[in-house]
Amino acid sequence: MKQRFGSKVTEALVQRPRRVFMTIGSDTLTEAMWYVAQKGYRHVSTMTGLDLGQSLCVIYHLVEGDVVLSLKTVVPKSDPKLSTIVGIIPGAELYEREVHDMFGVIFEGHPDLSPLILPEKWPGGIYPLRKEWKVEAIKAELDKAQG
Amino acid sequence: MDLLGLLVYPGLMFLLALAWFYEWLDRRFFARLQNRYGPIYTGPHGLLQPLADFIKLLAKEDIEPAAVDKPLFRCVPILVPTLPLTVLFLIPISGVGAFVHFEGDLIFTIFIMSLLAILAFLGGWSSTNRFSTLGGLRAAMQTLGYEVPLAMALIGPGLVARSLSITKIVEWQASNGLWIAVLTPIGFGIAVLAMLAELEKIPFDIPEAETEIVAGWQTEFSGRKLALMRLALDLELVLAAGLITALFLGGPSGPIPFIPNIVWFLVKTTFVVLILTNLRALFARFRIDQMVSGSWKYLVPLAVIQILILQLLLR
Amino acid sequence: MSESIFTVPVGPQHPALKEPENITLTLDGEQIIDAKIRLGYVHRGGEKALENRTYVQNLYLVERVCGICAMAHQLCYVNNIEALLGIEAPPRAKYIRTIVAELERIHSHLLWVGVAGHEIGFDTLFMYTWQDREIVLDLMERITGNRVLHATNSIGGVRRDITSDMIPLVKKGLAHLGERVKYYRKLALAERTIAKRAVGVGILKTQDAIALCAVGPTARASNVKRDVRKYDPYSAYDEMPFDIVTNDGCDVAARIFVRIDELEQCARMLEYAVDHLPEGPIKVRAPRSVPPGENVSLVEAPRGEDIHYCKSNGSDRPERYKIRAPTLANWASMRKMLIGGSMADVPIVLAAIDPCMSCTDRIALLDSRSGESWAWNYEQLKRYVQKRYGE
Amino acid sequence: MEGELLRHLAKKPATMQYPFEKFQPVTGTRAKIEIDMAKCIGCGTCVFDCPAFALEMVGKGLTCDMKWYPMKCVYCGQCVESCPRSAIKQTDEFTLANTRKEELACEFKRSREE
Repeated sequence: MKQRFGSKVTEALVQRPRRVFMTIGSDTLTEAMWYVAQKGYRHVSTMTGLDLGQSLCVIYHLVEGDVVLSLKTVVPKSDPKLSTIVGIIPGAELYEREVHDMFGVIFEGHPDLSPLILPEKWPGGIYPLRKEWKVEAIKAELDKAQG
Repeated sequence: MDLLGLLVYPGLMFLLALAWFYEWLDRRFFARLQNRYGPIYTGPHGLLQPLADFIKLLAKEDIEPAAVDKPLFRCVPILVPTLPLTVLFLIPISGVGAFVHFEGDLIFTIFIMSLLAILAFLGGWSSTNRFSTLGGLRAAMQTLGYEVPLAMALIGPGLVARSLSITKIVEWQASNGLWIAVLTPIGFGIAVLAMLAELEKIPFDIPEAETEIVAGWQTEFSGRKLALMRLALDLELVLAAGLITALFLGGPSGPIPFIPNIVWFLVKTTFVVLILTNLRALFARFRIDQMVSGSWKYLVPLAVIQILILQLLLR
Repeated sequence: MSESIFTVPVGPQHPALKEPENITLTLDGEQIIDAKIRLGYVHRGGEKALENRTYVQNLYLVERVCGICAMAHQLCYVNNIEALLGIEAPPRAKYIRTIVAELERIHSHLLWVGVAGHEIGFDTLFMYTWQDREIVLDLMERITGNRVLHATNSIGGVRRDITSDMIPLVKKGLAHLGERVKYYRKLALAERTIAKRAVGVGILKTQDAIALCAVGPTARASNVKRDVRKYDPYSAYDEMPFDIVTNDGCDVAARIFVRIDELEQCARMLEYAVDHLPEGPIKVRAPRSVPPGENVSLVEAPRGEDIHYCKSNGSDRPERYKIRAPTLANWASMRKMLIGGSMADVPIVLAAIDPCMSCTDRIALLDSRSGESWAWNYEQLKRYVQKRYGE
Repeated sequence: MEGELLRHLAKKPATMQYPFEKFQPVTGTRAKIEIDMAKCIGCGTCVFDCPAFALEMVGKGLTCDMKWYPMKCVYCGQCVESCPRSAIKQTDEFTLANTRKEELACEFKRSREE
């Protein structure tokens, strides 16, 4: 269905009826998003962050008709930067903020990346849903920050 | 004018008891309309609940936020119950004549009632809280809406009785055996609606709209101050009911002899309170702009028409 | 002009909000010129907790994402896990799931009508609808064993059967509800004060609803024909007779009507489901560990499309579980609805998307509750209280 | 609407005065759990499956006692289902409130004949 995007699509999988998973390179994200949006996938259901160990994966769940397209893109943990898709689909604004809070992925060009869920006093550098942060470690870090 | 009359009956004590009784009635009836119980535990049928609330609030911590305008903030809760209490002495309760009466006391009553709205504004303003300020502003806006039709509706009975004294109006109705509400049904309706606005009750509880601006202009008041404010509201309810009774429903007099005046007064004011409560259960809250524009679009012209009709009738 | 502009915080604690979150409104007089959204006051790290529990335990944890749409979340969860396991619930279980899900929708919508009434100062309506909601809750208790948090599903089926003596009760309840729904529709049409507060308030145009990815009744009231039950049918929805209710009003009134009409559709579906309840077992056995894989499942919760993503790693605990409750999807549209409106309309506009903050934040029973706490944890608070009031 | 109001005025209030009136729960309500220690084999499945960590095993295997914490319990009934010997059963006794924390733990002791 989307194989037209050439070599940038590293993996495509129709997992079961109405569910499509697809992986694309992070540099072609904007381009791919434009393409997909033109195809009618204008509804971002949500965005999921995923910790793959050395890298972070962001999944855009898009819905059109009865197909759920999950567009995956992988960024290295050391430099988690992605360009924003707010310009293409405005509804993604809050989801990007959430992924930013929880995983520390920076969405370049996003209008306001202030914390959505985490408190203002949250110590920087803790991204709670990354695997290296265990619940106890977060607790200890917070106690330290509060004194 | 003896001291006993001033302090006990039909004075201070009686009025306070009546205020609490009507609060209970209002709450109870409102609850029953909604299939609830309402207050039932304190005293027989929960009759003492308002008094218990009052005492409880008196005992509570009185918090004065640092940013408030202290002199004003302290004055308002004292003035708010005093004003309706003062005016209540002008309303005939135990007899056809009021405790105090003079020519023009109707005007004085209207004047005090607008003062109450201004106090609401001052209370909100002195709190310096954003919700209070908004509430105070809304109270002032609302006054613009209901004050004019209210005054016009209340003047109607004065025109009929050719006097601006509440006592004289009651006397006129007693001697003619006719309720002014029969002559001025529109005026009666307007007065009831405007009283709802004066009392800040649904659908005109805009200045203290709970879901919008917390408690509006009363947000910052607590403890003793809040107790006094709540007492003031109850007194205003008595005042509203008493005023409507006196001006439109013939006051404390009735067609059957040998029944004391006070019984007539109680029956009629209870009826008015029930009407007010019923209306409260019937509507959703208006928005401030809807309230003001609606009042000027419908209530004011209607009030004018009512006065014109009266003039024609009386000719 | 500039001095008349000031900001009003709505929340974290505000009478219009049943749960804490914060919207900072910039006002010019009574008019709203900007709104900033801040969530997370009840965030307790539910997704992290899900990763640390077994699939069986998670059944009850996802349910507690939201007390009102408990069934929707649990259904979404079991659909997800069942797809990963490659098993399917038996038909009777599917029907029972549908029945409970629809009962829940009725209860949620009735609750909403009441809350909407309360927000515009119409407490009487609130009392009446909540009284009628009791019927549904009692039915729920009989069918599932609890009024809310039904715990109906297990992986591979449902836990309790609907016995034949429950069916007349359901029908009786539905008949009564049908009457009440008709009355509420009449009331919403006839009552002038409701119309005054709802018509033309909180406008969300169709193209905005699509662009901002609105879901559920909020989107349908903006004439977006989107309903998971139709485009991605789960459980027994492919056999149910129902229409997608839409309204082209795009305002709060439209949202009221969409929900009231949906109540009728729910009743229709329930009647069909109760009459056509297939015979058979109610569950199949499911293994405790889930083979590695990933899956997305969607469910139409009362508030809109609910999406869960699960990545399993072959153990008995998920590798990553992501929940997006419908309310979060509607926040972006909410901002659009508020701007340009009046301060007095904030509560009703807010209520019109039927927000559920805890859902949005994914509240969870997390034993490390201070893990995500705000400035103070429980111990510190206790200490403070003791100091303040001298024991 | 006015008619509706008056109709409701004539009706009995919808709520009941609970602590003074007795409330009869619906059959099948999930409330307090009871463990039949004669049937319990101490496998620990219930403890493992409990989503709220409300069950505790004191001791091990066939000689263990069980402890149940109503404060932690979410009354889901998973333990009832998990139990391979159907030793756990859920009653409809729902008045479990207590002012003392210590009294809130329910112990189920094994009768020891030896």
